[in-house]
Amino acid sequence: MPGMEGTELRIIGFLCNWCSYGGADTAGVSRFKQPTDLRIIRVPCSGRVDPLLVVKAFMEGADGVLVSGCHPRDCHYSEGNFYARRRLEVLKRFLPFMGIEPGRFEYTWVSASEGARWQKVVTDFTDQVHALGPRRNFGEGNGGGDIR
Amino acid sequence: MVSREARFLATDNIPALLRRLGNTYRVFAPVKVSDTIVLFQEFAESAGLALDEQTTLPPKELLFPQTEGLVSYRYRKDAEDLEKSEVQVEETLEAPPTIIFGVRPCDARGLTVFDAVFTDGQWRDPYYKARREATTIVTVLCTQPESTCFCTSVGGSPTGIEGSDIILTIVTGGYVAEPVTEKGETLLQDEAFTPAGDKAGEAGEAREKVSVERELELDGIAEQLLDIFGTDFWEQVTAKCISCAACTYVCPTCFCFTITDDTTGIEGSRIRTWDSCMFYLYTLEASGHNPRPTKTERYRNRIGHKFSYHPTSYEGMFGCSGCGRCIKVCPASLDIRQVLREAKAHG
Amino acid sequence: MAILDKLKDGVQRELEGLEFVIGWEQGYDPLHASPLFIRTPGDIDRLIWNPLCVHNLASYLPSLKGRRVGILLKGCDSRSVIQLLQEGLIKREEIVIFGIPCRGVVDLSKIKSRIDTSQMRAVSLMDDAVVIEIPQGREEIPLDDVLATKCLSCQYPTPLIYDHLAGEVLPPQRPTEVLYKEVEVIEELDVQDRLAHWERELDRCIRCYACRNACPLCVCQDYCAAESRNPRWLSQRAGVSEKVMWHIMHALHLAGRCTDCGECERACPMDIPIQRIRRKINKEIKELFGYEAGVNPEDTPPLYTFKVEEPTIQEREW
Amino acid sequence: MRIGVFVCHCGTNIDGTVDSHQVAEEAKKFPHVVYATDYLYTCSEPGQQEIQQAVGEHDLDGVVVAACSPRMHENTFRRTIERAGLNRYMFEMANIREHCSWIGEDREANTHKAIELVRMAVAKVANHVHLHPSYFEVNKRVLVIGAGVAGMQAALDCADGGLDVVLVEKKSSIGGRMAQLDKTFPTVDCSICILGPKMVDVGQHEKIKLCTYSEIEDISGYVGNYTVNIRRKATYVDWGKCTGCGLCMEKCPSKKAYDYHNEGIADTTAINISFPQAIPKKATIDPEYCRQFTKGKCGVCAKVCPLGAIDYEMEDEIVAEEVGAIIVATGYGLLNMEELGEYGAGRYPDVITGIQYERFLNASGPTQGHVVRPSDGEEPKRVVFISCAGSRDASLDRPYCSNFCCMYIAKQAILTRDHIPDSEVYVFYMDTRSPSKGYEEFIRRAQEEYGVQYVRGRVSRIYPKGKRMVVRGADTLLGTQVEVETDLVVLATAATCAPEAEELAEKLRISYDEYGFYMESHPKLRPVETNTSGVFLAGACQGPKDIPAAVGQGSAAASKVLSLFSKDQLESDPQIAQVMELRCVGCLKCADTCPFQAIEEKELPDGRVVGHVIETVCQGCGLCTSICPSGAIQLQQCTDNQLIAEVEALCQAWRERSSG
Repeated sequence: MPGMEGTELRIIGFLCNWCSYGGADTAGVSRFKQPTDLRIIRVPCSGRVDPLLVVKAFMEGADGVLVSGCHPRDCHYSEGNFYARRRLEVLKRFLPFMGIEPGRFEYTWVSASEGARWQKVVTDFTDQVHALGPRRNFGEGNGGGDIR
Repeated sequence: MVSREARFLATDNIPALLRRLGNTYRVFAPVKVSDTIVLFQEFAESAGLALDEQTTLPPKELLFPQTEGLVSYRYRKDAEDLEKSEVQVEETLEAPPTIIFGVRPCDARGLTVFDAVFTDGQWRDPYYKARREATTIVTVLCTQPESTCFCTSVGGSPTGIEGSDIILTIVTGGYVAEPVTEKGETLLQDEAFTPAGDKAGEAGEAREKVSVERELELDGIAEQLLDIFGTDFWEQVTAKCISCAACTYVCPTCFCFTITDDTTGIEGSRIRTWDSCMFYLYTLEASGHNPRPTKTERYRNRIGHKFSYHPTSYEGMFGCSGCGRCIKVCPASLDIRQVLREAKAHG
Repeated sequence: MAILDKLKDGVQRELEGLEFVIGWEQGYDPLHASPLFIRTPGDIDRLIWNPLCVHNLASYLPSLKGRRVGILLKGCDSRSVIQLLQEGLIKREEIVIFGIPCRGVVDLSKIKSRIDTSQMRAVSLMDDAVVIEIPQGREEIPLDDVLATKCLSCQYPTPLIYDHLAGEVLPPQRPTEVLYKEVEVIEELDVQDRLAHWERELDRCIRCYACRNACPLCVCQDYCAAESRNPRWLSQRAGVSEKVMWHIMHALHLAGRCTDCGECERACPMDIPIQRIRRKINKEIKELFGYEAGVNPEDTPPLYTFKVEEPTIQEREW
Repeated sequence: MRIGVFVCHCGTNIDGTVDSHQVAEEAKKFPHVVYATDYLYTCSEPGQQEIQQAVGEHDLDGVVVAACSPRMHENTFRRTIERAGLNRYMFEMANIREHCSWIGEDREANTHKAIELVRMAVAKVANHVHLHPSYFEVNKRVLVIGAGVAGMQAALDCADGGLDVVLVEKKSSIGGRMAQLDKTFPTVDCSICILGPKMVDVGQHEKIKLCTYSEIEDISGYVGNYTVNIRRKATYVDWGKCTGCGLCMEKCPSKKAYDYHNEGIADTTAINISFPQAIPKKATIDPEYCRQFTKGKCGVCAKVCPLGAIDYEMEDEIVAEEVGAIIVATGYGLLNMEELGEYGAGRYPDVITGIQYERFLNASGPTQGHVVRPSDGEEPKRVVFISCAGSRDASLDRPYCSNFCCMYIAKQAILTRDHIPDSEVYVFYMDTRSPSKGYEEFIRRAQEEYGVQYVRGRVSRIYPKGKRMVVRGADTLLGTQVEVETDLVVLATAATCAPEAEELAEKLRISYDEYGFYMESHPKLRPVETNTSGVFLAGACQGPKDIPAAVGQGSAAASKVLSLFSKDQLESDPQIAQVMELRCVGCLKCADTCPFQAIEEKELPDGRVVGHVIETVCQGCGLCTSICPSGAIQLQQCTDNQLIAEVEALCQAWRERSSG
């Protein structure tokens, strides 16, 4: 699809079934227009999102990864997003250390009723990733500088 | 062996030589990549050479890569009839002419273990064979043994020529180069090599002076290892082993591999990677049964293979060239020499 | 009585009720110690204690669950034991701990990066220096220059858990600030340079998994997810991203559990500075949850619990 | 695998901005796909038949439908393929409508995205395995939370259907909001007259166990087997002895207690029975006002009670109940009128709320149905009603309509004219909303028959002038400013979620919207179900609604429970975690973190300890899968390998795209 080349970036979203996936549905039902870059993977709970899935997505070449779950306290499984919040926060602080720009990974909470919020999250996150541009992955070309 | 007409290679001429050879060959030489790590890397003048240290990894990676694609494949569907599909298979062997410069005699000799298994015996491995044939090994003879060296105990020598195409002996101002094979002879035609003159004599004397004490007496080890196979010796001796694969991956003679098909979507490749007998997965069977469930069985196999089963199958040739890397890298400083000594003494 | 004598004495007295006691002995050269499994009183004489006793012997414990053993532990090593106890991976009643107040151990790669030790003849250990005799002469290196990085900021010189302590309790003597110095060097790089840095360092990885097998808290070992096909996180493909994936997997599985013992990096045959990856996560865990692994057996690792309100987590607003 | 891909046009819903045909054509190139087609409405009967037919003809063992959200039709299509003889879990949906065609206008980009979404779904199905449900026993008791008219209806229908019901009510009496009302619209019949008998039915029903003056402490378990801890708040009166004679109320010296039933327009005694028709008719002490509690001595009620029912030492009690399903009917709250500063609410005594006015109108209210001005007890001659007081007001973050205000204002306006024939009544409104049967006619009657003056416009300010109030606002129909001098202002304050609605939702693990109203499973098709299996909604807790709608939902929720309980065993969802015992290292981090305690230790014959999932307890959240370091515990249908396959398929598509 040559027309797409250069305009879309590679963004993956992991969304919990009960809140954020529903929120994305609500946004769709409301016809809230969004950038087309994002591809959504449905998981039951943000607690199901092993941080390694995010890392895997980056290692496979993603430019941005977004995780979205139920608001804290609203988890369909009571506690899943509480665990997710801790892990994803550690991940978010850690990825830049390995050379993945801050801003390429975000996690947030969107409920099934928040179609407008979902639209904003997608739009802002997509813009944010576009501002960073395509990501150079490990082993792709030469990155230049180093310590010493 | 071809005639051993000695030539002289001035140290100053080495960069120019390698640069020239680089036009026709891929040239690898030891490079210090960090304070403590020396690796064979594609020659680049800026990187400098580290000929006076043992490389962290032997050169086997260049002939038998840790990961190599054997074939790549792609399913092609018939657009008219999706039921029909054919597999397109493409061999991915690459074996360009290569020179490995600055190999140690033990590592060169290690290749002869590979040769015996992969090229000279009943089965031929086309990938290894093609690379081996395309590669010229330029060996620098040793002058000083390290505390971990034991090549002489396993039949080698710091000045040994087995597996090499050219040997270089350090003399004043450079090296005396002597061809071991036709391939080596060809290389010596380069203008960097000048007649050796009396340097040849100096080289001979230098070689005489080098010695590595033969600290192990391995006569009868093959039988002894079988004798003590079922004893508690192995559990005792492997208590400190942590069952990683560092020893096997740095070994110039370990050749075990595994093959996996790595498929994504409708395409993929069949890749061969080093495997290690020290891994649990190495012998894990699909049923869940594992004939070598603990490090004890695994380490016993490693020693047994190198010093009993391999020499039994290959005319007494040990699966070990005495380079000592396994001792150096072992996180628990498990010393294979000590294990062999104790094995001989056991019972 | 010197520490070593106290240790020998203690081991002598406890050995009968134990399958073995794990300590250290002289290794294949004067610079290398090696783990020692003392099974008989005759083995006790081989026991040594000096700054070359680098190995964290706690790494052996999880695989010995169900057996009664003794173990010699430095302050830092004891944190691994506490962490293992916390996670129920070992049983306290099965272990007799001989604690050692420790002033620091040597990082051999720091010595090797200073001098060529391949033909070394002798090593003598002074209070504040290591003297190494090599063919070229006698090299005296200040001990602080070659101590393991963890030792330079050690806050736990005395084991936090023991049955017998060989010597007096040693108060912490090192400043804490230096712990994250190497981490900060990387943090200060431009993000692209950080990528290049890890690309270069991790590309050297040969996937021998020594870092994993040496890690006292890698409980999966033979069942490691890095090598399985179900789940299949990594392939056998060559390429640095597979190696990076492994190292991140290892580090993330240790998040909130790593006691910074450094066995991973010490075991690495390629001298890849992987401890920094864990230390970075430790730093964030400390900042977020005020938590340090392996200090209190009653704690729960912070990623296995939560608070309804997380005062330290500033969530992104959209 | 032999996978079939079915791409839906959804009329033009998808095909309008996605080239569905091209998506199907591209799908043919994907691994394992042996059949792909597009269809106008895949969910229609012929559409489903086409899938069934293709399963047979092409010997499919996995199906992907690219259509709407799986939250919409996943179960529909699972049943479809089951009818065709496939295991129903060999199925995956690609959401190319809500997540694609409806949110982007670029047809090329959308088509491209749809192709990739299908590719991911195919990759996931290729990793699916057959799953089979297991069955578990159901506890056929139902908990109803809230005994307003919706909850009462639900409880009665369940009980009449033969179920044992536990009915929990926060207040001391059942009845809810409706018990406070005077008349109901549009029939103007007496509220308590129609509610009273129902309350009696509830109180006397042998299948209904009433727990009034009680709250939900916590809830654990899952559909068919919930355990509910109920906090029975201390009433300080032994209800086993209390006969509701009322003697204590007569003698109680503390007569200034807040009267909740009368919304504070009158006072009550510290020990009281909330209203004459209360069920159960039992006294309760309000310790905030009781002198025994505030001053430490009094004891009058204890002395006068002929049955010795008073117990000042009483404490809250936690009672556990085991139930199989839960109906939530917790109703609504009302906006605190002090938030409405421009109306002077809370500052001026003669600005009151609709529900307070209702108490004035009520014959059993404190004024026996005589409408009076709170400030001086005079009969008002002019009354102004203000609708949408806090509703439909974005500035108060409450943009929604409170649903029933227009109608009760009309009712109260009519009643005002009935009670005070010489009164004048004004209604300030934004729009009148009267869509149900007889409603529009009712408003017409208020205007035409009763001469109620409807002014279309917002009120900007209310201020006192002498003994009266001035209401200033705009008449947007005439385009003029209006000022009305009045004796009384009645605000139709916004309906809000019930107090503590969020906390209860968290205990129930159900979702709520940003206003605290509970989320139904589907706004149209599953209006009384929640996303938590076994928990149902009735009445205004889901959103403001009037009595007939609330009653309807009460019955609807009851019928859902009855149909759920029509089977002796329930099917458990097999999409749960499973331990690969060969891989498990027994660290039990999964068990330590499982929110449902669904994982236990298990010792294998060889002595190894591994984790074991209790099938019916596992809810399938997958927390364990992401915590297990060795990957030994995998959530079926969402395994690591399935998610990795999706990621890899997508990334491969991306790589192909960038390499041309």
